[in-house]
Amino acid sequence: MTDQLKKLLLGEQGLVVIFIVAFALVSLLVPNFLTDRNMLGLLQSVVTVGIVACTMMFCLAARDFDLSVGSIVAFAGMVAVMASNYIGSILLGLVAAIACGAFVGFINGVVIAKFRINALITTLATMQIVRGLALIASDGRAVGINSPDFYQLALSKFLGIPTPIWVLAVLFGIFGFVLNRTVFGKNTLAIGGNPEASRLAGVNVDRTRIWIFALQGVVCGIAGILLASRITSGQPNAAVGLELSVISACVLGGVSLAGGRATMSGVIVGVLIMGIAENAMNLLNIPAFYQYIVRGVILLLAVLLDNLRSSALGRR
Amino acid sequence: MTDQLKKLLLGEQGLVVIFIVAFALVSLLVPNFLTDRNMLGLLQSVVTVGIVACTMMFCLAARDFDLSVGSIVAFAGMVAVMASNYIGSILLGLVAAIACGAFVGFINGVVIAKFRINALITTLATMQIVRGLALIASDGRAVGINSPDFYQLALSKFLGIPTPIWVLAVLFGIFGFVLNRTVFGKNTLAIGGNPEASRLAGVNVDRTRIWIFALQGVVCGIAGILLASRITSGQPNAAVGLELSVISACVLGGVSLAGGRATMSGVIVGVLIMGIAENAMNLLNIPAFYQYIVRGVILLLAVLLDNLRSSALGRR
Amino acid sequence: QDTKIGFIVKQPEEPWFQDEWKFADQAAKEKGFTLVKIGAEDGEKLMSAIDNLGAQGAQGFIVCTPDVKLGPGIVAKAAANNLKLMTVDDRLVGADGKALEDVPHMGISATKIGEAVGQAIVDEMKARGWKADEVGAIRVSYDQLPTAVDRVEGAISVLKANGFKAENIFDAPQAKTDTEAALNAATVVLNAHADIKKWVSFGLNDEAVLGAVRASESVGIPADGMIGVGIGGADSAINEFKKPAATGFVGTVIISPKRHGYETALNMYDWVANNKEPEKLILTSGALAKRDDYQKVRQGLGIQ
Amino acid sequence: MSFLDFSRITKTYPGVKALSDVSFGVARGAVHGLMGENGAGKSTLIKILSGDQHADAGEIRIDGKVQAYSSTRDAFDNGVIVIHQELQLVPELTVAENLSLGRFPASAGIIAGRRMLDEVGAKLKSAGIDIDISRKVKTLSIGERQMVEIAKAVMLDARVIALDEPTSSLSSRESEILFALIDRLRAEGKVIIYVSHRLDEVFRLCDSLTVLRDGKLAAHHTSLEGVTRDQVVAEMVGREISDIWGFRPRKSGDVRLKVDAVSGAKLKTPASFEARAGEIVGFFGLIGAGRSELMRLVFGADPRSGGAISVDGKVVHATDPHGAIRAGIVLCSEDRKHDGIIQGRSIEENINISSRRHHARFGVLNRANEIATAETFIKKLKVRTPSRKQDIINLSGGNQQKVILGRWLSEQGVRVLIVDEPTRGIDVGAKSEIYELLYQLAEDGMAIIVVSSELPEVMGICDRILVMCGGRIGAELTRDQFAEKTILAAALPDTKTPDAIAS
Ligand SMILES: Nc1ncnc2c1ncn2[C@@H]1O[C@H](COP(=O)(O)OP(=O)(O)OP(=O)(O)O)[C@@H](O)[C@H]1O
Ligand SMILES: Nc1ncnc2c1ncn2[C@@H]1O[C@H](COP(=O)(O)OP(=O)(O)OP(=O)(O)O)[C@@H](O)[C@H]1O
Ligand SMILES: [Mg+2]
Ligand SMILES: [Mg+2]
Repeated sequence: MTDQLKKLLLGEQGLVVIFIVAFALVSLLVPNFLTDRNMLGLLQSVVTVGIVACTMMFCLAARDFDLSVGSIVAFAGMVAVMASNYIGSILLGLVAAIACGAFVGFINGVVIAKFRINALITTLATMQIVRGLALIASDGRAVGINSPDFYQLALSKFLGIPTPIWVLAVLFGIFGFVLNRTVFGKNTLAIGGNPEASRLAGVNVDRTRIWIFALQGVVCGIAGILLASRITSGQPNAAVGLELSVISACVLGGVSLAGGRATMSGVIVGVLIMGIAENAMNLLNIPAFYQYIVRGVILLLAVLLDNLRSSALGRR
Repeated sequence: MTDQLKKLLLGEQGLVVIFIVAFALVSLLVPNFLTDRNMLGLLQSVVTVGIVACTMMFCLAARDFDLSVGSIVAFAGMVAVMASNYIGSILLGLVAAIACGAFVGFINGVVIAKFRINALITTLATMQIVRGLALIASDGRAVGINSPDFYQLALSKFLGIPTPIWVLAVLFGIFGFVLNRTVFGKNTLAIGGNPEASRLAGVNVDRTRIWIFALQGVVCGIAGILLASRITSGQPNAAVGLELSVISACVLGGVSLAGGRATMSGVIVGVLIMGIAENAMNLLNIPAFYQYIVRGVILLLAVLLDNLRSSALGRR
Repeated sequence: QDTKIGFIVKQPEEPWFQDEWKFADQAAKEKGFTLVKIGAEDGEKLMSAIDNLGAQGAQGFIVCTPDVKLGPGIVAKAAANNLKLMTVDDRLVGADGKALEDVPHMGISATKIGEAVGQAIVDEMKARGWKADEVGAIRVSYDQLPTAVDRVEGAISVLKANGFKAENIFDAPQAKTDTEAALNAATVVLNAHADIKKWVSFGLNDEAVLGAVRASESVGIPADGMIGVGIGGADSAINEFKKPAATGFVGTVIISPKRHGYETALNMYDWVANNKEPEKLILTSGALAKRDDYQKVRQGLGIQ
Repeated sequence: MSFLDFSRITKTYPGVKALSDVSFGVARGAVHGLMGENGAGKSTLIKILSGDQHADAGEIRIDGKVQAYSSTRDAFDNGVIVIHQELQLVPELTVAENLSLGRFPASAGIIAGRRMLDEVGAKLKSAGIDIDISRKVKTLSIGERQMVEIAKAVMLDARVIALDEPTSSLSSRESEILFALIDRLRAEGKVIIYVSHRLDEVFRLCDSLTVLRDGKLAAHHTSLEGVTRDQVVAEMVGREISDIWGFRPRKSGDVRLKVDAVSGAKLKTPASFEARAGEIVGFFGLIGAGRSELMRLVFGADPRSGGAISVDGKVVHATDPHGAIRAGIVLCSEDRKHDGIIQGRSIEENINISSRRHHARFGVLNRANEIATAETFIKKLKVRTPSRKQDIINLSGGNQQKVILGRWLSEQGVRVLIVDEPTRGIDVGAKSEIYELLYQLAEDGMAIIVVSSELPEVMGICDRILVMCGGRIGAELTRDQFAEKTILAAALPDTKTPDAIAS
């Protein structure tokens, strides 16, 4: 191995390099994979996970945990549809959805930061409560959208690429910048790395945590709106189990559950790996039961490779 | 408040005291709650969660995480039924089920401890793989039990109390003892408190972690057998989402996700609170959608009360 | 050019859908087309699955949707990918709640199945000589799922029409759709009404009713004190009939996965390959199978 | 006229009265020493000053104004900076980010990276601290981290600066940098509170001195003129200690530990040395000399890349601490927070974690024995605690150190005891007890290796000193060859004369 190659593989961006290699392999081996249509379909399929992963990254980096994302996404989608139908204005409907998401996130944050209740339990509780509200509001049935303009959110294209993918890309950009270049991002990493030291250094730990959860809520609201538009209805049962996919994507992307470590590029790779795995399995027509096994093995391989890489690097 | 009462409430066993008060209240307010039949029904309904919580407690106390328990329970149940049918001996079938559980747990442990792969990802992967195996083995169908003796595991009674409840009680006893009175238990807590310091203090950290996961597998095997006997068939779709219930019960019972803290009495209380909540809600005939909300609120209240208690105590 | 047809189902792990796929495969083998089977548990996965089919160059697909309200979205997505669309089991509806009649459909209405269950229960009660007001009914419910609501409501309507009192029908909400959850929920109902000795039960599927039957056994109600009638007729029900002694699980309403799988696939193939448009609506019916005649019933439905 | 006033400060923790009714004042431009036994309440007082803890009663006044802080942030804003006893750094961030944490230079929330580097760089340069500020803190050694921590003192324009045992993991060279810094701050008219267990430092730096004992004010000297060391020790401990080393010559036996050309990832040059039964061998060196690295290799805490280790002639094959302990080698690490204490667990468990395997049967604990061991060492090492069940995290720094020492002193069958900075943060009184214990163990035939950055300590208690410098063992001196100058000369990597530092 030449020195340059070694440096590339073992450097900060090593995960990205591994990913690119894997991507090239899949493109070669899986028929129909590397086509415009499939690429767009693939990207659209990771929009929800990808959007929510942006803020989940912050949450995990600050040593917190959020299980309520799936419920908030479903709830926000319901609100977007019902409010749009009721008010008759899509814009106001969207605002209402994002406001609801932010509100739930804010409540999460306050309970966790101020009352010092375990994040797992708190968000498990709001996960149930919010899902219950979504079910009650709709009587357990999907709610249709009155105005067809609503579908345009997901269907419209810009430069040939559907709007949701643009939204995802923009959010990746914004949160990557926020993580590395702003006081908020550094404070988040510091809190996760050493909460006590951050507090003693004068970081307003409680406020930062509340902000993280509120932002998470806003982002879930956006994801919920796009999802509702994509599936052309508000569904109270949508996005069940989303939390696990999002957290896995983040962890796969190198975010440490022990806090203090996160990169946007890692998270993007994590999200894409999961999306590509699903996509390729369906293209290869792998039977449903075997998909479980393949999914598990891919997860293991991905982290194993990354571990080998970083232990070759001598980091522990 | 008299001093004695204060001491009782704020002491080690404060959570238990709160629980007893809550139990008394529910008994008074919910008709049909405090009857022999309902109590036995309640206890039987928490058998699976309770059994698995015994070892999940160790897992969390050592700062690990196990998402694969639900899959292992289903898989072990399938193995118990299929092996019994095939070999024609129930005993050997049970041994096979427990061995399979132990094997999966062992693999989890080795991958996590030796290859140093994140526990969340590893067990998420085995969760998928094992569920896939269970589905493939049975072609996705429930497998019936040939010998009716198998049902007796769940239906038989001793002193008027069904066997599964005895098994649960015995396991609570054993693991309570192991946690507090054995080197293994103390090492587990030490690893959770500070893994590096424990290693330098001569604790064989890797081996202890492998043991914890293997034990978790054994216990899931037992739970799977009892469940299969209870529903008189091996079902590949059983126990989906069990991991979340078990982890919540543990956390509710004061097990710290940051490791190093766990008590058996706490976990028992956590398991019972969750069981009682479900039971009482059904007795009160609360509509399904509102149950979500009540469940969430109870979770929050339980930890909030415990927090108030321990912050009154001045601990942080 | 090869013919490629997609078959998307909402719960790929369920035996019912496994069977649909199996019979569709049979059609594929006979006619020599490629069948792409994809599971899509929610709306988002479904949309991705349709895109995925488009990318693979399929010409049409059959779908059992996770939610009927996805109708307009599915139609739009199929059109965008230039795919022919048929539905099975669950019929798509528009935003206004009316069925999308343009989309060819094969299925059975959830309410109808529920009514068949109710009728089976009523018949068995008559055979046992039970009076309606001494009997309790366990409604194993999973209200999150609209189909589940329709099925149990169908059963209840028949019970009520036959003199069952509304206050004797007790709700046992299951937290998940597996047998253990149904068992736990039903146990609570049984224990809360220890004075009632005769019970009937119905629910979303066989697994739900089996839970109620297990619960009755665990609280000591004999087999002749329980009438459970399930829906589905796959192995969990058959296993029950194979048991040496009769249990409270009296019967199950079998819907034929053969017609739903084989015929839809065949129709889609004809549409794609021979441009022969299928009938807009084909309604199938369920058949009650009991311990003594289940083999015959299954054979009659073309499954074995 | 005092600038900073503590008035009737009282603080109670459950079961412990940490401070009762403490009052004293400090003048502007003065360095004020704060001394006392472990657990006397020094850190608690400092924490109250920093706004981290709140006093139950009493008040703090600066320049006559009563200070009421609700957070550490308020304290900064009022010009109070505290360097805590335990390192408070974020390992994943760089030095510059750690030093700017809580007050990043930013506009509209966006960090001005260049400006941050410039500012931090300039501040450190003027303070004479030489650290690469773009390195992540996790790659620094303990000593280097301590310097980063100290650098916080110059990051803000403070009126009051409190340093809680800043030199406990520094060697003399780094300490000199700190002392120069303190002199400069004093000249600028700041008030400096200086907590230390090292009498030399206190007498060298301080203008005035307060001694705490059991949370109460034991003595207050507005000037150190005429105050003797023995007097201060007596005020602290309540008795006279004539010779804290109390060295007792011993006969040494056969070679116990033989380390042959051992090397590892962080110690490239192979190192060899021996220790005999009954011998106390000292390892001296400056920060980063590689002493801790060497000891970790011997103990198997880090993987060895080459070399062999034998105990009593038998080769030790084990490559992990677990195996090393069973072969009779134990190591008490220098980083007690990361490698020593087990948070959330009691003193009793922290002491027994390793030694319990001797009396546990079939894996079941022998409770009586555990309690007895814990009680014995709490008494022997004078751990100040309300009960053996106390969570170790609630102990004062020095008391935590004693508990960790207790863990290793209670081990049985030890042949080689390695202690890395054993008396870090421990008070004078307890130190002499610990030395006494070491002598006893040596007399019983143990080989003891003491790694220390405190020159008087290695000279005071060791039979032989090995000096490390730049990752290799340089000089070796027997007790009759001990001389400050020679030792320091061997420890210094460059040709600078040792006189500059030995003075
Ligand atoms: N959070 C806490 N909970 C309970 N007790 C505490 C807590 N913090 C400190 N203490 C107790 O208060 C007393 C004073 O502790 P402090 O840390 O101020 O001592 P110190 O003088 O700094 O000692 P050292 O020289 O060892 O650092 C000790 O007995 C300690 O055990
Ligand atoms: N985790 C690490 N990563 C990179 N370099 C390290 C790490 N730990 C220590 N070093 C470097 O290794 C060298 C040796 O450090 P070591 O701790 O062994 O020295 P020491 O003689 O024990 O001094 P002291 O313990 O007093 O700092 C130092 O220069 C230090 O910067
Ligand atoms: Mg202190
Ligand atoms: Mg050192």
